[in-house]
Amino acid sequence: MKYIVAILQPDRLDEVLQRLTEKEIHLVTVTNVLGRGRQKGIAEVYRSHKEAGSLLKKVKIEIAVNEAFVKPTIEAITEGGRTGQIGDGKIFVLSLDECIRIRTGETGGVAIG
Amino acid sequence: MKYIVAILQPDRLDEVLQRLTEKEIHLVTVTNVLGRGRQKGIAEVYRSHKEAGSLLKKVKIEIAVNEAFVKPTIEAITEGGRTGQIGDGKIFVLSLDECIRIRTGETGGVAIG
Amino acid sequence: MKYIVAILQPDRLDEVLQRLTEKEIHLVTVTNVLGRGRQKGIAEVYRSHKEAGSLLKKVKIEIAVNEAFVKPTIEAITEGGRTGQIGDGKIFVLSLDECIRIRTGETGGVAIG
Amino acid sequence: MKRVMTRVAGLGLAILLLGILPVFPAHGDEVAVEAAVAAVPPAPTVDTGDTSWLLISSALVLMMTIPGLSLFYGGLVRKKNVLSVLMQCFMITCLISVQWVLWGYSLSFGPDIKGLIGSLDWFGLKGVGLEPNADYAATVPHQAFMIFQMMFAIITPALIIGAFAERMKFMPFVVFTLLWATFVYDPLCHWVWGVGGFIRKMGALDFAGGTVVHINAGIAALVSALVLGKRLGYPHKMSPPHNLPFSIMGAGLLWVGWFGFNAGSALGANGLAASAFVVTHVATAMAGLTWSIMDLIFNKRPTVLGIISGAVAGLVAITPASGFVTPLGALGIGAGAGVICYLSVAFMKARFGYDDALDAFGVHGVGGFWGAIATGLWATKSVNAAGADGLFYGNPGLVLIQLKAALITVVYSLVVSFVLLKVVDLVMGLRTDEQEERIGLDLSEHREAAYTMLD
Amino acid sequence: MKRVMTRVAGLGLAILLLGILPVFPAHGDEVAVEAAVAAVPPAPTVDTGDTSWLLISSALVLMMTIPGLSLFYGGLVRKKNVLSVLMQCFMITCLISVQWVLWGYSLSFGPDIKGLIGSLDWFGLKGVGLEPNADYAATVPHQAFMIFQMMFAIITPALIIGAFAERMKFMPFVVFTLLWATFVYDPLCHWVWGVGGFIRKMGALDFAGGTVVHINAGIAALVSALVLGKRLGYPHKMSPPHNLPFSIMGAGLLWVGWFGFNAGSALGANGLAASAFVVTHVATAMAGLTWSIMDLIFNKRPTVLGIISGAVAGLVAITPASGFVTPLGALGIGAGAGVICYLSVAFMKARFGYDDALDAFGVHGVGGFWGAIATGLWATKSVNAAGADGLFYGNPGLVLIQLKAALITVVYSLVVSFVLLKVVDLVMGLRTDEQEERIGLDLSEHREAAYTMLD
Amino acid sequence: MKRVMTRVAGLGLAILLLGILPVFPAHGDEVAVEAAVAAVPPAPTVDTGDTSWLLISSALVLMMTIPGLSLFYGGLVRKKNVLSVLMQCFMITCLISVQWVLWGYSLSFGPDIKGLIGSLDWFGLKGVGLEPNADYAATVPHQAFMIFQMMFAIITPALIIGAFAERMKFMPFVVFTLLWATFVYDPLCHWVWGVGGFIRKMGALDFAGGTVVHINAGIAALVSALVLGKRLGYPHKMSPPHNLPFSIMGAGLLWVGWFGFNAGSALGANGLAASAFVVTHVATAMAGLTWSIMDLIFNKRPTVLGIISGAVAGLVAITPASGFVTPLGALGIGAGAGVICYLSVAFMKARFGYDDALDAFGVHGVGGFWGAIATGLWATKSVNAAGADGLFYGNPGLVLIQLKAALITVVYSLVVSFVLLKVVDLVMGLRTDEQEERIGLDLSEHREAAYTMLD
Ligand SMILES: Nc1ncnc2c1ncn2[C@@H]1O[C@H](COP(=O)(O)OP(=O)(O)O)[C@@H](O)[C@H]1O
Ligand SMILES: Nc1ncnc2c1ncn2[C@@H]1O[C@H](COP(=O)(O)OP(=O)(O)O)[C@@H](O)[C@H]1O
Ligand SMILES: Nc1ncnc2c1ncn2[C@@H]1O[C@H](COP(=O)(O)OP(=O)(O)O)[C@@H](O)[C@H]1O
Repeated sequence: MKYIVAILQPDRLDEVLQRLTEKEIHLVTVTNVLGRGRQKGIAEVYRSHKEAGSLLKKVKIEIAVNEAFVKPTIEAITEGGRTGQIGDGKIFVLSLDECIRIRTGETGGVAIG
Repeated sequence: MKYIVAILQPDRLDEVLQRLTEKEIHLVTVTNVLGRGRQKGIAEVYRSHKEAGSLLKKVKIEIAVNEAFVKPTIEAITEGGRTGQIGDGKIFVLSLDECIRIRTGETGGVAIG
Repeated sequence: MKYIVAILQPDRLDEVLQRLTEKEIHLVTVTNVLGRGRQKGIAEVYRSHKEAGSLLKKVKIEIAVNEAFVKPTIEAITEGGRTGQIGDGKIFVLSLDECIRIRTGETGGVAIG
Repeated sequence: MKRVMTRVAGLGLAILLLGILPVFPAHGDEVAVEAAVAAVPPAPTVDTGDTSWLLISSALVLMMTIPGLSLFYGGLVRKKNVLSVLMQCFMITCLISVQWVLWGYSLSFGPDIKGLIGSLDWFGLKGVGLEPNADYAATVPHQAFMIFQMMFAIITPALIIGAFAERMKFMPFVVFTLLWATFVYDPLCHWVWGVGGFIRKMGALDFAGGTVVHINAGIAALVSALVLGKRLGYPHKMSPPHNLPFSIMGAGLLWVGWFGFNAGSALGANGLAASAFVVTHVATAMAGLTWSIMDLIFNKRPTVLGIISGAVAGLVAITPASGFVTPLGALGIGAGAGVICYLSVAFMKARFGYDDALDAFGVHGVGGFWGAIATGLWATKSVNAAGADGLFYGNPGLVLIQLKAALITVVYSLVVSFVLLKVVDLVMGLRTDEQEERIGLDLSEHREAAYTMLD
Repeated sequence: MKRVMTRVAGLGLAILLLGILPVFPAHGDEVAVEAAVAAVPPAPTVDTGDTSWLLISSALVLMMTIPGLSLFYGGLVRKKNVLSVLMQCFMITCLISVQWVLWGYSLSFGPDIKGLIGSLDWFGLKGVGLEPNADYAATVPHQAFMIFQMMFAIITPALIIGAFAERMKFMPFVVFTLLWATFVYDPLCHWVWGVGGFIRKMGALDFAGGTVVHINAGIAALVSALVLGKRLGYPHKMSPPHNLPFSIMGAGLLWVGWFGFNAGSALGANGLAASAFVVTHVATAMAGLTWSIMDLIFNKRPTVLGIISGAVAGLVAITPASGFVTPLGALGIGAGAGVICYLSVAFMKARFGYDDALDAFGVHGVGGFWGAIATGLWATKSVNAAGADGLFYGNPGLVLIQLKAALITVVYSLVVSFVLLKVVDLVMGLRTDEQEERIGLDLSEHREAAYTMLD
Repeated sequence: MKRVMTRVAGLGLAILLLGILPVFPAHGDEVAVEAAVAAVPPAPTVDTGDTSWLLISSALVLMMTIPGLSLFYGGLVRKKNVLSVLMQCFMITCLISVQWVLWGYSLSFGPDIKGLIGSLDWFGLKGVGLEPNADYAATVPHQAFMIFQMMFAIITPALIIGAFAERMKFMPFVVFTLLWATFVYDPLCHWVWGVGGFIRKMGALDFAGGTVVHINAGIAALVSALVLGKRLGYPHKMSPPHNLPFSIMGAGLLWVGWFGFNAGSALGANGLAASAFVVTHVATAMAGLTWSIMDLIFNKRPTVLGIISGAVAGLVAITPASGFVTPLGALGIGAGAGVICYLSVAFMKARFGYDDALDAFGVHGVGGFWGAIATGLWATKSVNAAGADGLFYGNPGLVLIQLKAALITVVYSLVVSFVLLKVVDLVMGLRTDEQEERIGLDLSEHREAAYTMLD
């Protein structure tokens, strides 16, 4: 099992979620985050003072999947999240040792979906 | 050492924190997140327009523990977080390679608690 | 590759980011979190009612790095984040199996930076 | 779909008919209104300055409830319950306005029945026209007086919300509010302000509603806190105010609106209005300052929740006195309000352990009581010849009269509020179930969320 | 750096000159003004009470737009677009104020040309002095009447924002607004309220702007929703109101401010003002209540977005009727508004599928239309001798006149708004590109973010 | 527990005594008040329309500070400091109100001593009764004039907060404010508006407080920015406004409230009030528009922070001129304010590098100075016979007088503010320590947090 974390442009979230659905990956957790990356982003301007804007709004999604779903997940995120502009974000894949469904107490691969 | 991530119903957080305390697991980090799962949740209605409501408010907790505490932690979360309804969430267990206490620089198992 | 997660005092974030920059670690993702730790924090008072204040505002940063950067990253965080007071937070190091840059589809060590 | 459409059509028709219905009574009192209007042109008594002041005062008092009080209270609750509080305030505004037009005004100010209640002669505002009613206000249209009083009838039940916030079901709340307005507020209003009302005849002074509004609402608040019981997790596992800036904004609007409440009660733009305006402001400022000093003494730091609570306490306390005291008297009343309400909120509540969620009793009940007594201390005929002298001006008797009026209010409000709550509880159940309270009333009672998380 | 400085200097100079420029016309009309002022001291006609009421009413109507309406709308959009809505409201306030001073007031109220438009004789407020203009308001300074009307000219285009929110580019919006004010609002205003205006002469009743303001803006809203097309993801992938407390706050301020709008339209602090104040309040309360009942029937739960929408619908519907109906008539109008606007928002919009983002058409267009008809039903001379009797008072003819006036407004607003939108679209393009819409207008159009995430 | 109770009891007693104390002076001036009141009934001079206008204007000016200015400023700071700003505004309101009643009003408007200061004869409002004081306002109760002026005394120090926001300790702030009100505001107020005041006698025009309020506060702001030094991380590591909608809401309320400030300064509901109302609105709109154009030129996009800053600059600039200029003159003044304040905020501040956190100097100091000069340019007796003609009406001398008055204000405010700040710094230390500044003033100074994160 893998624990996939991806950082996205906020306005790509809808697209990514839809691509995931198309690949039957329904379960996702979403968090508002701020990111510092290569992208300098759209600089905000307040009373003519340009914000260095080092921290940009991003969205983080987390998805736990069985091995078979790793590739489709990455594909869905890459396709839905890509604009080709700097700042599109990253996908990180970590190993997941165990997964428990709180409601039933089920564990492992069956609990993940 | 393990890094335990759990997604909970927001209204179960208090209960879970209390169960954790009872098992002497004090250190927790909490984040507001949105989740898409099997649960369709309480649909919100705005001017008679029902929100598809695909993203529901959830709470994520993260706990780094030594091996001995893995089972009690999972138990505490499962007991405190379970309502038996769809949407109760999941627990994910990842391997933790290292842990450092910023204040003292201590590392490993002693730093975790 | 490692996935480094650190919990910080909010007012140390700027300092930590700067130390990271000095060590050429530019890419970071930041999240608002709440933490329960040993620190009892500055207790808030509302109409003379002292808040137990078990959950304190913290900031979480996540950094994916190649092995060579693990030590500098930890140093930067430790130096920038340390006040010597209880509540300074922790650094957690997890193994990272894979990293993909969404924009280009690059993978592995080259995608991380 | 078709079923929905049929329902819609049927319903639309039904309500339209209902909408048209009012025309019949309207026809009924057309003569009366016409007569009244016929009388208006020659009526030399409507003063434009006084009318201007009473109308804007009415607008200010509405602003006290929405958005003033609703923000003040809304900011203090948890994020998951903010809409429920805002909804309660808004619903009260709508509901009581209609009740007041239909029977509330008539019960309160209509032709007196044995000093106890107004008759229903003015049902649907029959005979309440545009000419002045000299019994109440000789220089403004009667309807202007009526609408000014309506705003008081609205804010009073809204104050009670502070006690039962975060745990009362919505439909029982609506029923309770309607009953309470009719059986508690309207009679009390008649006693104190109605021509022929028996407390009015006792000689008790209540310029702008210390007893009718604040003691009354404060006591009903205490009763509902006790009947409903504590919120889950109270007192140790509650989270703090979810949006203090909202509360501060609300407090600011309350302060501004309260000039309409108190100085508007002069029912004209004259010296008395100016005096009421000044003492209202001075007492409020002093009470805010005093609460900050108490904060400094007990918690080492003045807090912003403290200073706004103090200001509201000052506004409450000066209310009955606002037409009778000098600015220096107002300093005294404000200082007293700051000390006394602070002690009641910080120590008395903790001591007795009731869950008066937003301190509706601690501020309005206790502050209102202090105001009633304080009027008996500082009132002076030098400010208002129609008033009376108080203890500090050589007439200790006034304090006793004030105390009597206050106690009657306490007892009546306590008993009837209790009965009404128990009745509604029996029939509908007042309290949300545990699961819903945990989820929060916004979602469980209204299917809405106050804020979104994503963009 | 140097280049910037030169630019600054040059520009500063240019604008300073521009700033000084107005002095020349000022010199031009100095004589007129002086003459006017010379006439003031003896003028016994300025009534201080009426003037006080009209000035504060003007302030209240400004408060309806900023912060009232802007908060109401701002709370309903997504987080990433809230500033764009607030900016549009603020910009309209600035822009139309200047337009009104220069030519808007003259076109609307200036000396009549064939019943169709005012002449430009009052360009730059030439001759609009401090003495009363008896044609419009005999007891207040002419400039007070002018500024009161200005506030109406401001809020009307601001209402339209609700339809095209979240997807219109800013500069085309500015151009469209300026054109619309000049070619739609000003002529209509002249027709209905200007001395000599042809709808005014038809005998149609519109006390405070049902046709001029609400039907007019509502129709323009519908047109812009259709011309601009749906937002990306509409209707299934939209997120809910980002900050409902803002909207509730805004609704409260709208309600309070609307007293200036309607009761201020009596142009004096008299019985008629009091009557307008009362019926405004009553209809609003009733409409809020009615919407809640509809919510209860169709969705099982009263919602707070529902009750505030109902209240606004009630305010809209009572507007044309506010000087002509009794409080009971107001109950009827309010109930009708609640039902009809509910149905239009909940079913009609879904049925036809246009994206009227914040229901500007559903509430203002539909509610305004209902108000125009309802005035024809419930109007009675017993309230206002200068008015007329409606259907329920034995005069069915009035309904037809009202209908005619409403339809003329609909047609004119529809056609001209459509043409103007199409022209601006052709020249500048109305709609943001997809990428910018996704990012949100705050950042893409204004380079600002409404909220920060960290401390 | 027992110790606490004893302390409470002792303290309660002490403060109650303190509360009762005021009665003694009250007894003292009872005669005066009574005499005054005795004189009221026959006094035919209180005009209800004028009184209505002055009272509502006073309420509007209070609304400018709370919630207006406090929201405007509160939205612009970082999340961790918002309460500290709101608290400072609220504390000033309470503190200065009490100061004004005790000695502030007497120093400012009391019987003149050599043109320099009022005597303490009116300490505790002795002799300030309900009859008009013809020296200041012949048609309204003297206390109404007093309370109207109090609101000005409140907002002036509140403006300064913008400069030292996010880094000043609370207790020293309180002490500084009290000293500044007494030693800077009160004397200046006397000079310009007090009967016998020497600037007043110079013939300088300041209708509603350009020098006394804005230049004065602006200069004190600059001085405090310099004395306190820059915030940590300024200018590169600051985060943007934490809640722009709050600031926009605040700006809207400021605009609405400013009608009370300027048109209320006519001290009656007459042609002059209408004129002041109109020019205030027009200049503000023009300044907002102008700032947007500057934004467009320099940053390619109009911003909402820009347009509201421009509007406030316009309000500031028109203040001294508001009783003396035509609407076209107001367009000129507004345009000038937009350009000049824009340049000062965007370029001058960056150039000189002082940390005027929220541009209190850039907007109020610079805008106030421009307003003083502009009054000398556009003033015309055709608007106000009691005024004077300016440069554009053939009298260049007025500019010089205006300049002189402005410069006296600058020098006095600068020197005394500096001395007071240094003294307070020496005794208590003005600035929070680094750690506390980093944590944020809300938590470190007040032990409160503005917002919660969880439900
Ligand atoms: N190594 C990393 N560790 C943590 N977060 C990262 C890392 N790399 C990228 N991110 C996150 O992804 C976001 C986008 O990265 P950026 O470098 O701007 O784009 P791109 O991947 O297209 O070069 C950043 O703002 C940051 O939040
Ligand atoms: N595989 C997963 N990856 C990421 N988040 C998940 C996953 N499964 C569940 N979640 C999170 O847990 C929440 C609850 O899951 P849901 O499927 O609704 O409940 P249940 O586990 O009771 O079937 C989801 O809203 C989502 O945030
Ligand atoms: N084992 C852990 N698991 C999850 N979060 C932790 C853990 N230990 C510490 N934290 C986070 O770090 C914060 C600081 O920890 P605390 O114990 O107060 O300080 P210190 O590390 O200086 O002893 C906590 O509030 C919590 O958010």
